[in-house]
Amino acid sequence: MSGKKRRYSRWRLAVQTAAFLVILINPFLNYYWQFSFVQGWYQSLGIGKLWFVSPLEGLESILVSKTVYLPLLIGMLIPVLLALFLGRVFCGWICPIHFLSELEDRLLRLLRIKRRDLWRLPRMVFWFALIGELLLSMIIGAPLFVFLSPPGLVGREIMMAVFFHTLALEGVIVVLVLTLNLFTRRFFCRYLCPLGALLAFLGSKRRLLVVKREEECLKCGLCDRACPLGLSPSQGEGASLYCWNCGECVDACRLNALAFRWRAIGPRVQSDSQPRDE
Amino acid sequence: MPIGGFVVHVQPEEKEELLRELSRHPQVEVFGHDEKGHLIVVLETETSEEMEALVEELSRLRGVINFNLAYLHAEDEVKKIEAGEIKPEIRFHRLRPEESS
Amino acid sequence: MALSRREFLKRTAALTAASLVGMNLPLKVDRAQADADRWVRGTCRFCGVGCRVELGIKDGRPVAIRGVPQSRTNMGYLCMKGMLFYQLMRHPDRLTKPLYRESKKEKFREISWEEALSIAAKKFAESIKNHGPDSVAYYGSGQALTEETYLFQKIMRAGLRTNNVEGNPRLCMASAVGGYITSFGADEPIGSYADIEQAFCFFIIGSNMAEAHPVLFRRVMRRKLDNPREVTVINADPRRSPTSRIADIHLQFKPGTDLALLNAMAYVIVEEKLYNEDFLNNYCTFRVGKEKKEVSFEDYKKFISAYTPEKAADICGGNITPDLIRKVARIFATSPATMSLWTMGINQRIRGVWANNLIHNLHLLTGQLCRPGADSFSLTGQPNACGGVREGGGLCHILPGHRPVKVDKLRHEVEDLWGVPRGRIPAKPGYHTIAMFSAVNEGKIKAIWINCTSPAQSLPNCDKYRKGMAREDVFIIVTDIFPTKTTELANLILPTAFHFEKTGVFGCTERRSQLTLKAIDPPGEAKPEVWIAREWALKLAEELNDPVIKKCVEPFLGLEPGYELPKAIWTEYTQKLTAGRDNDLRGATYEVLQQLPDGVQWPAPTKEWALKGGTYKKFVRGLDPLADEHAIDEKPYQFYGPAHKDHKLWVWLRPYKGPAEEPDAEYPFYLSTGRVIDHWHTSSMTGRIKELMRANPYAYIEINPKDAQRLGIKPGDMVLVETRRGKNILPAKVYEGPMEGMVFVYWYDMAEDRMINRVTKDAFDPGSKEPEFKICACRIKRLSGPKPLKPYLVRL
Amino acid sequence: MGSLLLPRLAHAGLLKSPVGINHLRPPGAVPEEIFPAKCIRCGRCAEICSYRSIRVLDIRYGVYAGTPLINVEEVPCYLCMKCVDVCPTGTLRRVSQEEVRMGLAVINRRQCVTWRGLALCRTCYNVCPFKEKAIHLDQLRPVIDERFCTGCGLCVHGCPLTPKAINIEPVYAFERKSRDVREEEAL
Repeated sequence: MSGKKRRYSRWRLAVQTAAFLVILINPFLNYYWQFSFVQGWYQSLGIGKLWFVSPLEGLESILVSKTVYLPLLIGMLIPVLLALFLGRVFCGWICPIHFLSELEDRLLRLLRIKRRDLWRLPRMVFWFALIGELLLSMIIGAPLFVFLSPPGLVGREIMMAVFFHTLALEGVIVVLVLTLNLFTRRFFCRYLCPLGALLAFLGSKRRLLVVKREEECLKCGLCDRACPLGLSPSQGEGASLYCWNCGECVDACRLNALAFRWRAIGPRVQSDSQPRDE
Repeated sequence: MPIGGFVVHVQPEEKEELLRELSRHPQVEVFGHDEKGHLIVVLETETSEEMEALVEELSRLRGVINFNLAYLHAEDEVKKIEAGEIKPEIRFHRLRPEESS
Repeated sequence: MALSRREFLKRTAALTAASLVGMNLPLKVDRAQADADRWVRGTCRFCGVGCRVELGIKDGRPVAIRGVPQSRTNMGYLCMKGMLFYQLMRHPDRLTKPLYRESKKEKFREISWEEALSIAAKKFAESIKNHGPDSVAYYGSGQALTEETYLFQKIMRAGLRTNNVEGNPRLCMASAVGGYITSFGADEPIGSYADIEQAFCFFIIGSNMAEAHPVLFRRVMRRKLDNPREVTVINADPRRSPTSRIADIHLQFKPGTDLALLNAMAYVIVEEKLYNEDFLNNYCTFRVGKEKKEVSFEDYKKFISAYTPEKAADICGGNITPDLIRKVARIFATSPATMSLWTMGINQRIRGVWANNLIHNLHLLTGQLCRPGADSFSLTGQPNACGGVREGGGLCHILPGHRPVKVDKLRHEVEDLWGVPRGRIPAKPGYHTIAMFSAVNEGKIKAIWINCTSPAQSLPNCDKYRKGMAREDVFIIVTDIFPTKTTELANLILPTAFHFEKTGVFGCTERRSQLTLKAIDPPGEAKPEVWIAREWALKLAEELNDPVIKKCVEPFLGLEPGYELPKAIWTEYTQKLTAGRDNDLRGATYEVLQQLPDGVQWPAPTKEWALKGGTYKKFVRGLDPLADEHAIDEKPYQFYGPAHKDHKLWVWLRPYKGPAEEPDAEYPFYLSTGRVIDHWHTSSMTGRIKELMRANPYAYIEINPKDAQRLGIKPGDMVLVETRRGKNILPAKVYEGPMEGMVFVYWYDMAEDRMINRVTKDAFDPGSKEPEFKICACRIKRLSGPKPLKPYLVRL
Repeated sequence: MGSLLLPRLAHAGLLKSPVGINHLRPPGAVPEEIFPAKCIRCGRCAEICSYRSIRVLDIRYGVYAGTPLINVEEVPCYLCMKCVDVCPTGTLRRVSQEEVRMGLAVINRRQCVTWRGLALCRTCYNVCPFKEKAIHLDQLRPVIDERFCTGCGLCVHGCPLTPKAINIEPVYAFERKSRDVREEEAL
């Protein structure tokens, strides 16, 4: 049974690294070898004829420009389905910000710096961030998140560095987000990320959950401490909207009281649950 | 302060009289003329409205067939354009080949 | 001097207005003028037009070039090459030190001039001692000054006893030389540029003069546009070029079928009795074959009857119809004055001499010659191909003053004039260009001096010849101002002075010799070629222990190389070698040339005549002093050309001959090459002018839209061009230029992948030995979508 | 940064569009009015551009940060048409090469050496991908035909003069939405 320990975090790190390498290596491939099979980063990624578009960016573009473009909807399809079935797995397993934050975590651990979640805000802030951002975008007439989104900025900075040998100023935002981590783990991801909020909203009826088996639990609280989002899996928050299914708590539990489970009863996932403006 | 270069077509037989007439205007300088009845005239005025009025006035002189603007320099405006303060409106029709000489 | 800003604006306004009605105002608004301390006059060194330019110097640095409106050649107009070449004089890539390497695998190291000249002399001497005089060679250029070519060939012929003196004009002008000599008995055009303003029909064939001779083309265009109804422009070219845009009639025929077209035009002229009977009776004979047998007009009629317009239209393809040929022939024959203009499209052909003859034939039949505006006018490619190489003895078969080497009397004349023993110059002509580099391939030539040209890029099928040049047992000396494809294969690189850094004469297309004065010092240790040649000859004399070599340069010893030395060489050449020849330049001394910024057109036997500008039209009594001198009868025209003892012009019976390599199933396209206005030849110079390189960073392949569509080639796609000799990969430009079934590539690009002469064919005209650059068969294939390409220049 | 928070002031000039003379949107771009709204700044056009013509703007351009722009003076557009194929949002519409209207080339006849009669230069004519259509020669002087000019900027890039005698004016960028755009959007 001990072999099972830490399995998810290793897997996750592998996936995150791979996902990060895509956006790290790709500009080099494009720039130096003109190999342009893959383009873009996690705002929109094109792999050959297959396109992915981040749901929030797509939604913003549609709302702000008040036009609909079919390929855009098709590009959003796979990420939306992923969120519908698996919840915020993009955040937990792919997002380069989370990846960098994890690296930061490891570095801090190495330096033996301990920290607590200093600032805690009401969870509701998360939803206001999403609504506020969408409203603001519509008022300004420009999709706000798309040029200030930390996950997108990581990709853009890499591209700028490779293609134009310079960095864009707005990269400071990434640094800011990572700095906030020092005070509260994943402060941005927890409270401010509108993309996370949208994915969480989409994943409200998701199939994949972290479920606690009461009979095995010793209430040791290890899982609660492990959760980067400050949730309490011990209280069953692994099944809440906010959980991004990273599996950290599953790994942390020594008694296998926590586990990923497919939602047993046929979930009422509405097939027509298109992203809506709340 | 606009400066305008004009080609003035005049009836050749009236040319001499016109040249005398034009030399009386302080804002007008005649740079050249030929036997076909072309005068090359440069006008310099305080404002473009004044320039227009002057052209109107001169066009009515005896013997003048027409007054064609060939070159206009509006100094203040150009300075602003150079400084990037205003963007000049583009007049494409000026560049159609059939209108170019 | 300085204008107030207000005054400047008013003048600009007035000038702009005046330009609209074509009025000239005596005003100047030239800001560049105020920026230079002084202006030095000279000739532009890009192309054979011979534009007069002035170089602006400020604080000892070249800062601008401008045209001079009073000029007789260019009327003040320049092209961008000419306008910007001052940038090259202080270019960081300039070669400034002699560079040497024993083996071609090694890196170059800097050496002193003393050492460099010793090595150069030693290698040539060794080669002569071990393998005989014909194991050394000089390969010069139509861009070298006349003084340089003259001195080098004198040292080679009289000093080293070899006729291996060639030059790149073999690649561009040789067929025109052959054509003029066989048809008119004398090299070089009869008329001048001034005929353009008096012509009524321009027959431009095989020339994109809008790109290659832009400033001259402007004169043609002005003539046409000022008299749109009276003047007709006919352009015959397989490719639609900027030249054909002003043409009333564009004859588009399959590459290499021009001989049929020209013969068919002659057929129409004969059939419809459009010929000038008086002119034919008085001045012409008909000739055929190698033995130049004289035949009758009837024989000619019989011969020409095979070339009906119907048959020719069949051969020519394109848009040629029998009616079109008839129409063009009628215009040609009946216009008040017809001027033919042609360049490489005619010359660079397997039968270039014949093609030249056939153009001359049309003029002879119709008598469109010697009158104002009527001329058969070949355009030169290089600034000094006429003056230096054709007149100065820069080809293997001719001595200075249009003297064939073979003729004992003339050869001995030269030997006597030089004061060397008779028999010093061998009777046998040396290797012509292709033979010379074949000999390099075979190892027959052990040491070669390449001056001011880059055969590694400019020879057809150049890979073949580059192999030979890369041989370790061939010692190559290159004199140039920049690294080129050829310096890559050199053992010894000698840095030379550039234009305006030395004094000398260029002779342009219209027999005009113009002097360019030294304005600034060359950078670093670069030296004028005349100095290099003289010093080298002295070392050779020591090495070979041969006082005759020293004798060759004796008149020039100790002279200052910036002005005195070229002057002494020019004086010897003109006063001694051109005396009594058809290119008599005795009147065109340095003093006269300095007095006349537009130079002198030969024949100019006396100073008085030269001061009038020389001869505008050859062979016409009253206009040409030699026509009076050599007159044999009372007729107004006297064709005293040295090659025709009968004082007649010869109409040649030349059959149709297609190109050496025609497209077939395997290689279905015609490949043709040419120049773009912004680059000069191998772009070793123009490539270093950032403005020009930015405009044309790399060569591309022009494809007809129909072919492109068929092959799925889109603009910018990378295209593989393949011939039997090699392949190139070039970006595509799809446009209505080349006709269907033909592709066109510019040859200036130095990048290995885009160097089109790696695939062109090295078949050559048996008469003129000029290779057929213009036509070969190729196939093309789309390789990939657009790729960003980098401009490439050879650097050290 | 302050300007970021000012809603809808783009048209009042506070949020100035980066599009200007020789600074153009890539081929097929929707009008500048909705460009920043539609573009999701994914950078795929910039990554696929093998000529590096497309630059990505940074935050100094306010709400235009992250949008693609071509400065034709530096690197012109070679009309390879790859970028329009990868745009996920339709901000760059899929147009064919000859339908591209990035702007319109305008020759400054007072600057051009050929028009001033100082020299014969026809670089702009030679480098034009639609040579003889978009730029033709009238008495050896270049003349633009607005019907065919794509505004790719090869002429500007090639122009040997400083300042340039030929420039691209982004005339189409500020047009109201044309009918065909609406049609396409209605989809």
